[in-house]
Amino acid sequence: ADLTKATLRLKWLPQTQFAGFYVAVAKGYYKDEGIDLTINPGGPNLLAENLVATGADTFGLSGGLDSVFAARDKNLPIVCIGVAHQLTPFVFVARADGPVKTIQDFKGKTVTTWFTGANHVLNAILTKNGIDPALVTIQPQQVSVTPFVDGQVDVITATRYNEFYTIKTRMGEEKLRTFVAEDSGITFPRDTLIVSETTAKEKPDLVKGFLRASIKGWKDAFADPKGAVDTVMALAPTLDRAHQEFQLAEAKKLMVAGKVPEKGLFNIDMDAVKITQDLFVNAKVISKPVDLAATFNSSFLDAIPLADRKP
Amino acid sequence: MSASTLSHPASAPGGSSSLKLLLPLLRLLRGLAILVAVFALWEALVVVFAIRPYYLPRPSVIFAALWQTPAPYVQGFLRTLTETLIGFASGAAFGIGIGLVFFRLRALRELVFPLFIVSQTIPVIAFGALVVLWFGNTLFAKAAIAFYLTFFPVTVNTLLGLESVDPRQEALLRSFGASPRQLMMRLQFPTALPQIFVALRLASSLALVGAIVGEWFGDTVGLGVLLLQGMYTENVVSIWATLLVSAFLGTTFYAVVAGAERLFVFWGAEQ
Amino acid sequence: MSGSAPDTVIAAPRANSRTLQRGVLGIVLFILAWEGIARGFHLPAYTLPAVSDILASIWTKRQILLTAAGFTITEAVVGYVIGALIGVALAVVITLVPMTRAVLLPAATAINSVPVVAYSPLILLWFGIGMPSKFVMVALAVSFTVFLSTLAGFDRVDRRSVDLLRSFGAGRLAILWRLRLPTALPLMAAGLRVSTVRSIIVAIVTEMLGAYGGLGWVIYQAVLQIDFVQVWGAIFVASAASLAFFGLIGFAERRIIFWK
Amino acid sequence: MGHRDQSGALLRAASETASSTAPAPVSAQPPLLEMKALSKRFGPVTAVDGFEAAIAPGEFVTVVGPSGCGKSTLFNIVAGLEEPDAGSILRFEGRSCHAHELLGKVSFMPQRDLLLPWRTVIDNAIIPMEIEGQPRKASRALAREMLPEFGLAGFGDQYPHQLSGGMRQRVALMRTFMFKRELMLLDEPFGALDALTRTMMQRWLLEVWRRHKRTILFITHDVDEALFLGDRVIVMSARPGRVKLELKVDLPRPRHADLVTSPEFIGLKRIVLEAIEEEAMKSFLAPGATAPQTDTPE
Amino acid sequence: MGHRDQSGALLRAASETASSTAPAPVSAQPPLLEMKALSKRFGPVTAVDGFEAAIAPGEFVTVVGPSGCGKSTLFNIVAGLEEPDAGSILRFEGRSCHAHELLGKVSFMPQRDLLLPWRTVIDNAIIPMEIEGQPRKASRALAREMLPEFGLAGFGDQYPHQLSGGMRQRVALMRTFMFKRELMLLDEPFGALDALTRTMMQRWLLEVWRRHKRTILFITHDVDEALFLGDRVIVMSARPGRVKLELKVDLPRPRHADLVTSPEFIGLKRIVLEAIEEEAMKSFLAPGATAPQTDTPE
Ligand SMILES: Nc1ncnc2c1ncn2[C@@H]1O[C@H](COP(=O)(O)OP(=O)(O)OP(=O)(O)O)[C@@H](O)[C@H]1O
Ligand SMILES: Nc1ncnc2c1ncn2[C@@H]1O[C@H](COP(=O)(O)OP(=O)(O)OP(=O)(O)O)[C@@H](O)[C@H]1O
Ligand SMILES: Cc1ncc(C[n+]2csc(CCO)c2C)c(N)n1
Ligand SMILES: [Mg+2]
Ligand SMILES: [Mg+2]
Repeated sequence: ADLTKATLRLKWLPQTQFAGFYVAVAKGYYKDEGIDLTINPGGPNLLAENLVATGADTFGLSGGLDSVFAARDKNLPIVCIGVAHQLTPFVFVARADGPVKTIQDFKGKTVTTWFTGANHVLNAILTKNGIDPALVTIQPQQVSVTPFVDGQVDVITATRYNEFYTIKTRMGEEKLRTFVAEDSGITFPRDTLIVSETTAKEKPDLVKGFLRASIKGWKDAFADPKGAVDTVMALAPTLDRAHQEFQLAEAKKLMVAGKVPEKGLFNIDMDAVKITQDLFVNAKVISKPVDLAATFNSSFLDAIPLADRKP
Repeated sequence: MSASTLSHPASAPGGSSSLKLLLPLLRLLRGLAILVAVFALWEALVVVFAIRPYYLPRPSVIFAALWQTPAPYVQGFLRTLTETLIGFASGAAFGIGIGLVFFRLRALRELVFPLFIVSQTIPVIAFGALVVLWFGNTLFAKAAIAFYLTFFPVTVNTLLGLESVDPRQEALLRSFGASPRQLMMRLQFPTALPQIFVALRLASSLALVGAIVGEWFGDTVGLGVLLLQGMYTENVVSIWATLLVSAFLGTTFYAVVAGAERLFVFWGAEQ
Repeated sequence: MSGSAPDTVIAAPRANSRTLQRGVLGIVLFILAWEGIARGFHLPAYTLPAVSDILASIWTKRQILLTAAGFTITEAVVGYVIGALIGVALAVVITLVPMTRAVLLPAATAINSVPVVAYSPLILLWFGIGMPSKFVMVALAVSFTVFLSTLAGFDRVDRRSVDLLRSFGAGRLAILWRLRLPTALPLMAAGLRVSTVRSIIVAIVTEMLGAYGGLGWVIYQAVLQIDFVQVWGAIFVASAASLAFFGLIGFAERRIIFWK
Repeated sequence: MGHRDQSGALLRAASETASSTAPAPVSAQPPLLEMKALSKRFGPVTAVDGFEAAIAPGEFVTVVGPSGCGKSTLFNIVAGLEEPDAGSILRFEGRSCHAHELLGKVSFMPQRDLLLPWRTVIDNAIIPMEIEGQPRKASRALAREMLPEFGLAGFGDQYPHQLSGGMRQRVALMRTFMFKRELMLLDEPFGALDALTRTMMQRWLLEVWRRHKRTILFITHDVDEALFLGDRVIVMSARPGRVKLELKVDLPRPRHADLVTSPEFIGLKRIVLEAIEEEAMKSFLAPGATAPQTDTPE
Repeated sequence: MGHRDQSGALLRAASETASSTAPAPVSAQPPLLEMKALSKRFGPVTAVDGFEAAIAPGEFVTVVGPSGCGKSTLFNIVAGLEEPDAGSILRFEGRSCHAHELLGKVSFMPQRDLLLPWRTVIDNAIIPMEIEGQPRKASRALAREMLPEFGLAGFGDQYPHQLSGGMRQRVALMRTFMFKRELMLLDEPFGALDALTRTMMQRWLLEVWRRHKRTILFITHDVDEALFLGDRVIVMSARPGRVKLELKVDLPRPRHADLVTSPEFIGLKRIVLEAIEEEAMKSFLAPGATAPQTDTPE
């Protein structure tokens, strides 16, 4: 067969957060589409947008709307062709028996978060609730959740699929209180699929084939989570199985949320996109609104029959 | 002289051949015994003081993890070793080569050397994307970083070594009518060899650092990957397991280079 | 064992004026070529920004960069001092109590053969992402280099000189202070000199894995915000800081070790 | 050449040995140092075996012997740096003693000058006093006074690398003299000097010795030197070192430069040379692996 | 001791100098090497100034002079390593020539043995032949044959650090002899040896010279050595070096060990010592900054 070589750059190392792609490779779905796909993991100092824009990688599962906006703002020629996580993938966690019972209680407390986009969500939530972010001690968050477990930190940011699991297993879920962005009317979709403008223009069939195979992979992963975990753990055997099973379940929740049941996986919800853009413009993270039409391109998804895309 | 004999027990007089064979074996056994003792002490400390595993896991747990899933560690070891070797070999070759060139072309050296120095102040990790861009997502990308960290000390010491040639020795060979090439092969290079090996020993550690850091730029196999995985999943046991494997790799590689040094520089560095 | 000392010397900047001129010329040529390539091929910033843009960005972001540099330099210097003290102290202990050598030296060699970066996950887990983890990482990187070079220096002492002082009735401490320490200074200085650049790099690398500030943090943030001019700016500042630190120690070395 | 004026004492000493009478060796006095059945093994190597000698106070005794015969070992024992083997007898100032009890009691000058490069001439000279715990200021003042006598006037604040080999050797000697002990051990102090500088230094040493009145035990390889300096010459056998010949040098003091070509001197030289000849032959062809390599500077 | 059998030639040479007649210096023959008005400045330092000498084929000429008087400089010029200043005249084998034309034409042995530590005795000895481009195997075989003569039998595959100082010096000499050139320059070949080993080496050198019939120019600091070895002694003045005294040594050959205590020898020694005395005084007190520090090994 005459396969087209292509690579997918992930935002991080192998884990079930990306299970669908690995399953699709394992089951040969990309090959079926004529694509010889290599999955390249991310790293602490790599940005998928950069690698896709320069042509080092064909596809990217990048940080999220935050990184897509930042890239477009810096004139990186990338296009978002799909969004995986329809909801804000992280929550803010406090102790159930602690002093923080409501958003209002954030005032004067120590909150740690990632300064890679999550901080803007936090600011927006605070502002929405009439709190001046300056009154909250906001600090960069470290990898380890131990400071929170040990009570040195009042509120911690946690992805639903990673840190939350760690905290939960160390403290017990009942000991935790979570704050969700959507409760304040904010949505921050993440895990975006991107290609370069060139690829979008010159190889639309490649993109379509990639999406088709990826969706198939994800649907298989949802249908057979144990098998999907096996596939991923074969690549990264040092991972914790229970954690990975939990992660896949959480990823599924995030991926099938919002309008996905009607519009299919990887749906780009332009309403959520606009909310997020406003958030960034207000926070002066991007200098000006970007050209949304040029940045988000649903045509590749739309070319796939809706029935195939529905979870 | 006396210093060189001290650091090169191989050249010391005395000792029957069977004893010579037995001695390294005994030393190895002693090392192993110390190692076992250290792990036992560690285990005891963790148990007695009830140290939480997030801070310090018990060595038995670490070894159990290594035993249960050896594949990633073995593969990681091999991959990182390969990258280290490629980077080290190319860095050493380039370092020595450019050292020779600089020795001959002083103007070039004065022009370029400061740039070399500046280049060594750059933390490579900042340029993950550039490395991937230039060298792709291949083994060679990691080897390139190992190379970058390796060549510089080798260049510096090659130069230092070449310049430490006794001018009287050079005069002697010239009085025999030696050509520049003969001078290089018969005098200058051998004289520089001890210094070069000092750098190679240092470079053996640096090459490993380069390979591990290189693996942070999007890779699936390698000790660096395992470290990163362990760090971000707070898998302290895995971090320790990887650390021990790295220590084994580092120590072995260093020992091999040091062994090669004893073999090739049997006469020691005469100061 | 003593051979593991870093005899490698990033050549101490002891240049005459012509060497200096050539060096400056080399750097200028390099910068011009860089500028020319970046401008000539219209390279995008994410591939290679022009030097002029980087310098301009350093100027506009000077406040951020200065603060960050202060952060990183503090971490590097404090860690450096702690590491150097530990390194020298260990060497002194081994020299004064020879019994400890059989344990301390192999242990140090083993710990040292693990790349420092491999410790970073643990150190960050243990000490958090604040300055203490950077102090520890830098101290770790510096102490072994200094330890091994100091010990090699102590061991390099001429046995006959030791005997001479002994014949005057000198004890171990007097011999250490009057003879071993000064003898070891050149090697110690070489170790201290290479450690300068390493200390700043280790601080930056650790910052990239988690920090509240500093050049590494700035670089990390800038990468994620796709601000590559900023990345380069921070690198330039880091380079300058490294060279300054290196130069400072080299200067002090030439002042102190005048007899070489 | 321009320093003639600065080093009057030295020049005087060098051009003609001073004219006052030298201290005569008084063998009747009880010996200052006595060695009997002195032996020392290093593993399989027996360096010294049954060495016997007695040194009277104020005597200048020179020791010659082939390379590796144990001369330095002997000195190391007397300086207290090394213990002799069991059965050896060592008596100092009439009392039997262990070697280590002699640490700090004997003024020792090793084969090389061993100056500390980071210390000035003065500060090198006062090391022994510093170690004795004497106040630095007073020691420095004392050392400064002694500079002219040692031909070092004006060089007190120089560093060793700024000095010639002969001057360095004089600094080392000055250091030895500043460690005021009855017995001085000089191990080939002029071995590293060229032959001409060496003869100058010999004449000068005699002059200094005359004025300071110490007991000197002096190792050399040079027969001329041994005879020119000593009241008595001890010739050692090849390893294991023991006394092969003891020769009284009854040449008049002060000794002048032309003594070495006088018939009496030549007569003595012939005796010593003969004794040495066979010993030298013994060790001449031994491979380096067992011979000491003191002649190859590291 | 156990090596007696291995080095018969050397032992013979050392115990009694061989008995065949030595080549008489033939002054009538045209000189092999001629130097006239030879001068050499190094910046402000004039090392050699108007040196004049002629060396006949087969002659053994020794050169003495105070440290730093330019002896090594002279040798460097004759070895072709350094050009003399303009106006100097250098004639070799009857033809006037530039110094660099002498590169590879003169067999040169520098002050230190300068053995390459990574080469065995044999391989050190064959360096000159290797550089000439001769096949290694043949050279090695030749060198191996010469070992006994140089007292190195059985040591061919040892490395320099396994040898004693005397043996190293013999290897260096052997290397010089293997570079078969009419003229040999020996720059203080025995300077680093102790006095006893030294006298052995002197007698042995005479024996080797007798058999190999080369022309030798030999630098030394030691007057005894100069007289014992040479057909003629050239005494140089203190810097700037020129000829202070030329003395024919008409002592019979072969020369025996007891020659040095013979009245004829003493007579000649007195002459040379006198000539040297004032020259030595001139350079004795110069500070190290200007004096060469060849006596302080690095
Ligand atoms: N610490 C030691 N360990 C082992 N062997 C030693 C030691 N010190 C001396 N020897 C051996 O003892 C012998 C005598 O050595 P010593 O240095 O006393 O000789 P020496 O007469 O001073 O020689 P030289 O004239 O060359 O200075 C030599 O064979 C030497 O190798
Ligand atoms: N390459 C050089 N550059 C500058 N000065 C030099 C050089 N070579 C020799 N000299 C100077 O020339 C003078 C004569 O030196 P030379 O080595 O010839 O003396 P020498 O007679 O061989 O001394 P020694 O007996 O100590 O070996 C000395 O003052 C020395 O410092
Ligand atoms: C929004 C968001 N920001 C940071 C992290 C934490 N994190 C997980 S992996 C990694 C390194 C590479 O980005 C980091 C910082 C997260 N989970 N989600
Ligand atoms: Mg000795
Ligand atoms: Mg000379």
